[in-house]
Amino acid sequence: MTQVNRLSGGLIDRNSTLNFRFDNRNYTAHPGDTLASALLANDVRLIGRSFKYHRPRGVLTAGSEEPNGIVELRAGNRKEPNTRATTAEVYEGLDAQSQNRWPSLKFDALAINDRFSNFLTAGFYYKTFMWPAVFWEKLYEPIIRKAAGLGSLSMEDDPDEYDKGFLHCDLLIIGAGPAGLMAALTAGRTGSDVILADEDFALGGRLNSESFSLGDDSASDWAAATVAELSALPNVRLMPRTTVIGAFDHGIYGAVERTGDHVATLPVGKPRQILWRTYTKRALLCAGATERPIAFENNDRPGIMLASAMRTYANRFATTAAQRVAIFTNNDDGHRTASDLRAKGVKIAAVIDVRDDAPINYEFEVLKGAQVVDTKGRLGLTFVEVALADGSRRILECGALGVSGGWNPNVHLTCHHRGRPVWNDDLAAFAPGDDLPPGMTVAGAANGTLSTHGALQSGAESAAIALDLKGALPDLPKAEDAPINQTPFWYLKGCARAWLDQQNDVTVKDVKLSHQEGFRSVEHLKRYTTLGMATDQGKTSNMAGLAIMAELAGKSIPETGTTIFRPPYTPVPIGTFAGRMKGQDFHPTRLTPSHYWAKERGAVFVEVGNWLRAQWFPLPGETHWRESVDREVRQTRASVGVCDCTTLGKIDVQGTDAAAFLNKVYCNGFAKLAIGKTRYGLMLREDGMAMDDGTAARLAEDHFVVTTTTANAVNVYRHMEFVRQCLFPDMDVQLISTTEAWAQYAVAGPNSRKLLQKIVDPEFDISNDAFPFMGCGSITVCGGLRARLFRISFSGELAFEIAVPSRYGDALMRRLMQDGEEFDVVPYGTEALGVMRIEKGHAAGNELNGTTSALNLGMGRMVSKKKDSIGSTLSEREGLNEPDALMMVGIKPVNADDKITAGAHLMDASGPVDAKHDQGYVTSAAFSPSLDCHIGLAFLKNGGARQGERMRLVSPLTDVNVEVEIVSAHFVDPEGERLRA
Amino acid sequence: MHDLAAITALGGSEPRVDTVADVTCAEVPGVALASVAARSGQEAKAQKALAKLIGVKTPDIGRFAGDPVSAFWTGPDQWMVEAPFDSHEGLAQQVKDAIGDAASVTEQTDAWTRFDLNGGRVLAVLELLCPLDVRKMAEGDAARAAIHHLGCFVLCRSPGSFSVYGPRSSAGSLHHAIVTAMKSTL
Amino acid sequence: MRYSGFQVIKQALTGHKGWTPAWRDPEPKAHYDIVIIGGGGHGLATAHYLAKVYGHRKVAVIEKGWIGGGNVGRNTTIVRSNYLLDGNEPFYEFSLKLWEGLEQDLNYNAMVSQRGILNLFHSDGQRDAYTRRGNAMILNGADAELLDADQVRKEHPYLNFDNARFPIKGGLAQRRGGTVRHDAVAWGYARSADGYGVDIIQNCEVTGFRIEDGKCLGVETSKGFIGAGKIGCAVAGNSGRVVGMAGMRLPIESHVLQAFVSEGLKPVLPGVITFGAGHFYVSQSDKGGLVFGGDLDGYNTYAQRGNLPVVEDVCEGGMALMPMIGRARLLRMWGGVMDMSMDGSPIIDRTPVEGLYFNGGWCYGGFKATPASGYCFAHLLAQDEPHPTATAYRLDRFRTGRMIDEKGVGNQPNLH
Amino acid sequence: MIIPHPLLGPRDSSEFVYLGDASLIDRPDWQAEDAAEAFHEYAYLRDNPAGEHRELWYHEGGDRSWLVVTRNTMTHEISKVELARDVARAQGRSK
Repeated sequence: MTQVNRLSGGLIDRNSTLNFRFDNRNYTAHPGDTLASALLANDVRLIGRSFKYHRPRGVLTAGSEEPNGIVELRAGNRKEPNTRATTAEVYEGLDAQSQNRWPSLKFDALAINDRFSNFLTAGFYYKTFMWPAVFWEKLYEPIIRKAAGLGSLSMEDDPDEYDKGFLHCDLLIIGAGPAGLMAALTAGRTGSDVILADEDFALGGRLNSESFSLGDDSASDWAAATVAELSALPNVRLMPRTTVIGAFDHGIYGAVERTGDHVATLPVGKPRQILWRTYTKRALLCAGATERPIAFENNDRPGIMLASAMRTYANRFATTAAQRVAIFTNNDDGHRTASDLRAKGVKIAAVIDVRDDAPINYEFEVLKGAQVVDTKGRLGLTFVEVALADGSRRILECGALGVSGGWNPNVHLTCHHRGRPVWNDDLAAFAPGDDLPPGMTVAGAANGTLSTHGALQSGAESAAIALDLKGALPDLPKAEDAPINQTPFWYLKGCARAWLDQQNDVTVKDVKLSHQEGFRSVEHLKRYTTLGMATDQGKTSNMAGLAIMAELAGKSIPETGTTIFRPPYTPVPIGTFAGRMKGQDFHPTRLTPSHYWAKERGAVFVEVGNWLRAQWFPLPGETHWRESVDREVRQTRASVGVCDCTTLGKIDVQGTDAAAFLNKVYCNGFAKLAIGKTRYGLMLREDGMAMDDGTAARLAEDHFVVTTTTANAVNVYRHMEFVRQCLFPDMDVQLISTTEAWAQYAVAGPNSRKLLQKIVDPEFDISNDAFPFMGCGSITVCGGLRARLFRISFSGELAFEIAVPSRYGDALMRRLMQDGEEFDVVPYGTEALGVMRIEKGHAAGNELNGTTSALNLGMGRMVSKKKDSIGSTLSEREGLNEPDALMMVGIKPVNADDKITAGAHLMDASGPVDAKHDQGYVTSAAFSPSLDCHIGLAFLKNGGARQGERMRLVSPLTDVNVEVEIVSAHFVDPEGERLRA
Repeated sequence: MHDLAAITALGGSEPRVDTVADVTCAEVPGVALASVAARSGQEAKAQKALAKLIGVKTPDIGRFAGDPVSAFWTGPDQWMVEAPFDSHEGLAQQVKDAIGDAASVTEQTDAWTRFDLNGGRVLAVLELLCPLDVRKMAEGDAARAAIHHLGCFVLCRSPGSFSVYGPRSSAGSLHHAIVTAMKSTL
Repeated sequence: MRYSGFQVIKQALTGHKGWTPAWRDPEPKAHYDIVIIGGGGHGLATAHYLAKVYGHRKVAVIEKGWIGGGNVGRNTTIVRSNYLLDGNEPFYEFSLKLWEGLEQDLNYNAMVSQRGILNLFHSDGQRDAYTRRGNAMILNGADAELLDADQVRKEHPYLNFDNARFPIKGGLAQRRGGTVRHDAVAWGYARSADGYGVDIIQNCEVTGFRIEDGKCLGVETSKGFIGAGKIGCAVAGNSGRVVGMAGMRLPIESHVLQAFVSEGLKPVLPGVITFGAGHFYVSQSDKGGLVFGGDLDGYNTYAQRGNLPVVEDVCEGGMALMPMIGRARLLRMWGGVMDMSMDGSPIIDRTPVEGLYFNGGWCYGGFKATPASGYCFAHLLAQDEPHPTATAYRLDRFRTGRMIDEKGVGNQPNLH
Repeated sequence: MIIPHPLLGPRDSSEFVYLGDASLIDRPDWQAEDAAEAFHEYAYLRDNPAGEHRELWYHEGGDRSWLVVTRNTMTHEISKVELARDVARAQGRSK
């Protein structure tokens, strides 16, 4: 298919030809084309369908403000819905599909909606579909949902990579048009660190779209030369294809660089897009301005586009939507488009200018004081109907109509801190206000300076002011300096089906209805009509809607309201914000020192926070996890087992006030703890609830090692630093985490001492007398390796915890297994660990759930009243000390075969089963190999006094309803003889 | 001498080295670490003793200094002492002996894993990894920074040559992040 | 005017000339029996139930901006009653029941859509906690279902099951949960209240309270003094500011919660899904946008905007849970100011100032609570005693130690 | 946001953990007559100002200093940053 609408010149590379597909038809294009320009060149005007009425749609613009020309780009798991044809660069093999149509773009069944548009006005759905009630979800909503939406996701995982990075500069220049380029030149030549970012793949902005010259060069040549100079400066970073999406606090800007969207396939490991968190001292917004359309009857047909876009397609992309075009304008800029197109050989049907005093032109006919009143052409414009000044009508044949309603400065980023733009009468538009994000200044068209000369000058001056530069500014090339000459004209009086938001199908009629029904604030208008809620965020529609509402309300536009904008400037793939943090890389993975050994042993691992821990160690022939876990428990209780408990937090607490400090953070006392001894400690939050528990081992007068639960290690350390720095700043105490420095293993069971004696160096006596229960100390093992030994027990057995530097942890574990063979040593995982602590009645995460007090945990008496500690005062509130307060108890099924379910609730043995009669709940449950039945820990109202009571355990969620007996939580060795053995 | 064999943070018996184009990432297990935190009221004394130990003035905020035993600033009156592992496996004790009661000293050797990054595009790699303005970092600069959600230290040994300390248990994730960034900048 | 399909057709055939304003735009009267401060969902709902259920017609709602411009206009539209604690579950279940009859009650289609909500869990501990919660829901008369990983996969095959850092082990489903067209809730309540004679006064900012010997006689506003027998304050994120004018300090901090919406897409998500191993929850609107959010920014603020780290954190959670959304584009982000209470649960109670009543501390649970909050606040204002489902929401519960802490994180609002 | 750390200069707020109102430094005396009420106010009641707010941030991803940041809750402008330890001492806290 030949490119029938290709014109001469342009910034495309005619020496090479690219093949691409749209709706399964082959076309050709040239490097430098966008999908939109290429389709126009191939005489394709119909590109999509609108959201609600499924009206035929072509391109309206030549940039990222495009509401209509959106397609599904690429195929398979790389399918990209709602992609703007006006910014998508053509690459060899590009494949695009139109969307939101069925069965085909030309014949779309849902175009029927257009016939019923009179019934489908703004907000109609709030007024109906209410009867009968069930029909909404059963019938109406499914139909609406099916019809809704635009493009479709592939439903497959996105295969591409995304990256994130961090940039720093003195001046971030947003937009590389005349203002931005001049600013970069000014700042760059002084050696400041400058980043110049532009969403386009070609830097230059409008300069690439215009036919006039700068100095002796064409505008685009000047842009190219300037870019060349800038790219030679080491302190200037040019970032094309980079959209600055948001202005965040304190000079942080989000910028999205599209590194891979313009190529067919990416090399492995290369990201498709990069999110740059950009830190800058000053930012200069040179985002230019966006032309706005005029609302008139049927102004949405393919072929009707912004006049400036037409000019861009002609001058930059060397193409036109049709060979015969008309222009409808309220300002001089429209005339410029006509002469540029005519210069390229496009026939100008006429320039329809609403102004009676419009300038005359000998190259083409100008219809002064005329208006376009209607258009025709089902799938593309065929002619427009014009009302002439004398009231007579005239039909103009044309395949395209350029509309020019004036320009809106792109103030978006100035609003990202909720700043409000101010009305500018000369522009008849909103320009940046005074409440800009700190550090931001605005130059060029974005600031309302529409002429090229003005843009160049303000760019240079603003850069100098932003960086406080002394000395002369660079010379400015001579450039057009035309004044703004326009008569505000928003919509044709009396028009109804005149489109404002062309994607969401919001017409002038809808705005009128919104006003009629009292939805008159900008926010109500937007929300009621969906004006400006489409993928273009109303860049070309909000102003007209506001102007019409103002007229209806008999107020000025600024009185009626402003339109402010939120990030992102243009839509950003969710994957880009996520970067690399997905799949297995979502969070870092922490491995224990014995991990590689455990893997060799075929351990099953489980995520515990960011840690991977061995859950159990299956042996050949074991088919169910319970077999492995029961074996690990039995063998440990019968002889000896080893478990990696490195993940417990370890905090080194030193200083002459270390003991006094621990007295503050633990509710129980530590001042009198003897050197070489370890003590259990319960830590409360200031609100009196249990925060964490662990042990503190006193290695010296001024040195403790504190352990925390795995889950709370970070919080406890932060809390301790708070207490140290903010509450008791003069205490001589220093804290540092040593969690990862030491590989720590629990060696538990009656033979644990015997096993350890084989590796602990002989000069250290670990007999019961020399190293009793709760003893601790520094020792050496395996012939001189420094180690720490603690005689503490979570399992309830005679047990130790031994720690060596992490790099030796792997070897120590292998040694323990080797030396333990004679005792039939068993490695055990977190499951067996959990079973044994439940059998012993030790509270853990499920019990320390943040809503339980020391009293609930049966440790009420531990809270010392003789001293001040965090949480002690508030723990005395009446609500936390009621007679029927929850108390931790043990439960056993009356029928030994019954299962206990964690999360089940306790009810009286007889009586109703409902919330009112709830007596408590089960926190932890397990099968106990030692008792040969299921057991559980529970919180029960007044549980301390209810041992021996029979109750009903219910879990309607999982169909459990069994009889249980309330027993002591210490199922195994309640007197604790074993651990003192 | 004990008979337990050490493994590196990445789980090997030998340190891992990865090269992508002109950037090299080398695992460095041969370093001993000990933290030093001055006792209250003894800050001056602690600094003096530390200076003696590393042979130069104690490093200021955001700096490191000393050779072969060096120290970098980690917090108010807190430093991390670095030394060759082979000669200083018992570094914490050696530092404690040198500083005495003027400071609290804690062994940190195996709390951290170290990767040394060298090569032409190392700045481009670090730019993808951490928020630090690495292009402005000079020889002797040391800063804490989050890499891949991990709290790390980044030391600039010389322009184009950096050391990254990260938590040992997450060595695999940190290494993966670094090598991925190296490939990303190709 | 009564809304109906017939009305829509009739108006369409007569040029839509007959549609009247959804509510009047009256000037304030000198005195009302009850003045509600705050024209958000809760304030407007309170007015509706005061008029319809408790027969109070001399009522005004005063709003400093435009009604529905607060959190009811900027939330993620989710309704559910999947709470754990006795103080909460009956209230939220009451609310869900009111949602279920809302269209008929208001003659306004707020598109209550019970497409279900699914809370995923990723560890045994989480499963145990969700089991306890699901049981609490059922014991309180709500619906709950525990799904295992296979059942979740069958319903949501696009979730990340094969390469997940934190594998999905199952989920707690509440089929009656879902979404509601949020703006329509404010408009529907406003239109209904207006129909009963309630004055809805927009662009009227409260500048102070007139309090004489411990009794509140009315409010000073930008439109002059308005006398009132009773005054109900329902201003969410502005609670501290407004109640501060009456000289009170509250157990509340104001924080920003960001929310996000994607470009319109053909339907992919049936219901609401929450990720249990990261900060991410998502649903899909009737227009096709993915509506999603995550955690608070975490610092006190009244600025209705947030920052990048949380945007990234939320999208990381999204990609970890459903990698298919990588190429869906985030269209718009916004922030709402949340009245975060000290235990994560709300307050509906009298204040020490006679005649001044307070409704707030909704954290980010305010939207789903709108009907019950309005109903219970109306009950309190009308009868001077708490509604049976809201008896725990007392202002003094922190003094007495009767907190309602679903998350168990204590007196730190930004963790709730 | 960027927090100008008194020792380290500007640092991204994502390196910090937020706690809340700096009044949390003023922990009441546990032996005072009105200890119960004082602790209730300390733990639960907040000024929650719309404007300048003194608040506690912890540099977890940095030097582990607790900071008192004076920040405007309307604009997020930060006007002052101090080491919490100095503030605590200045307010008479010691051991």
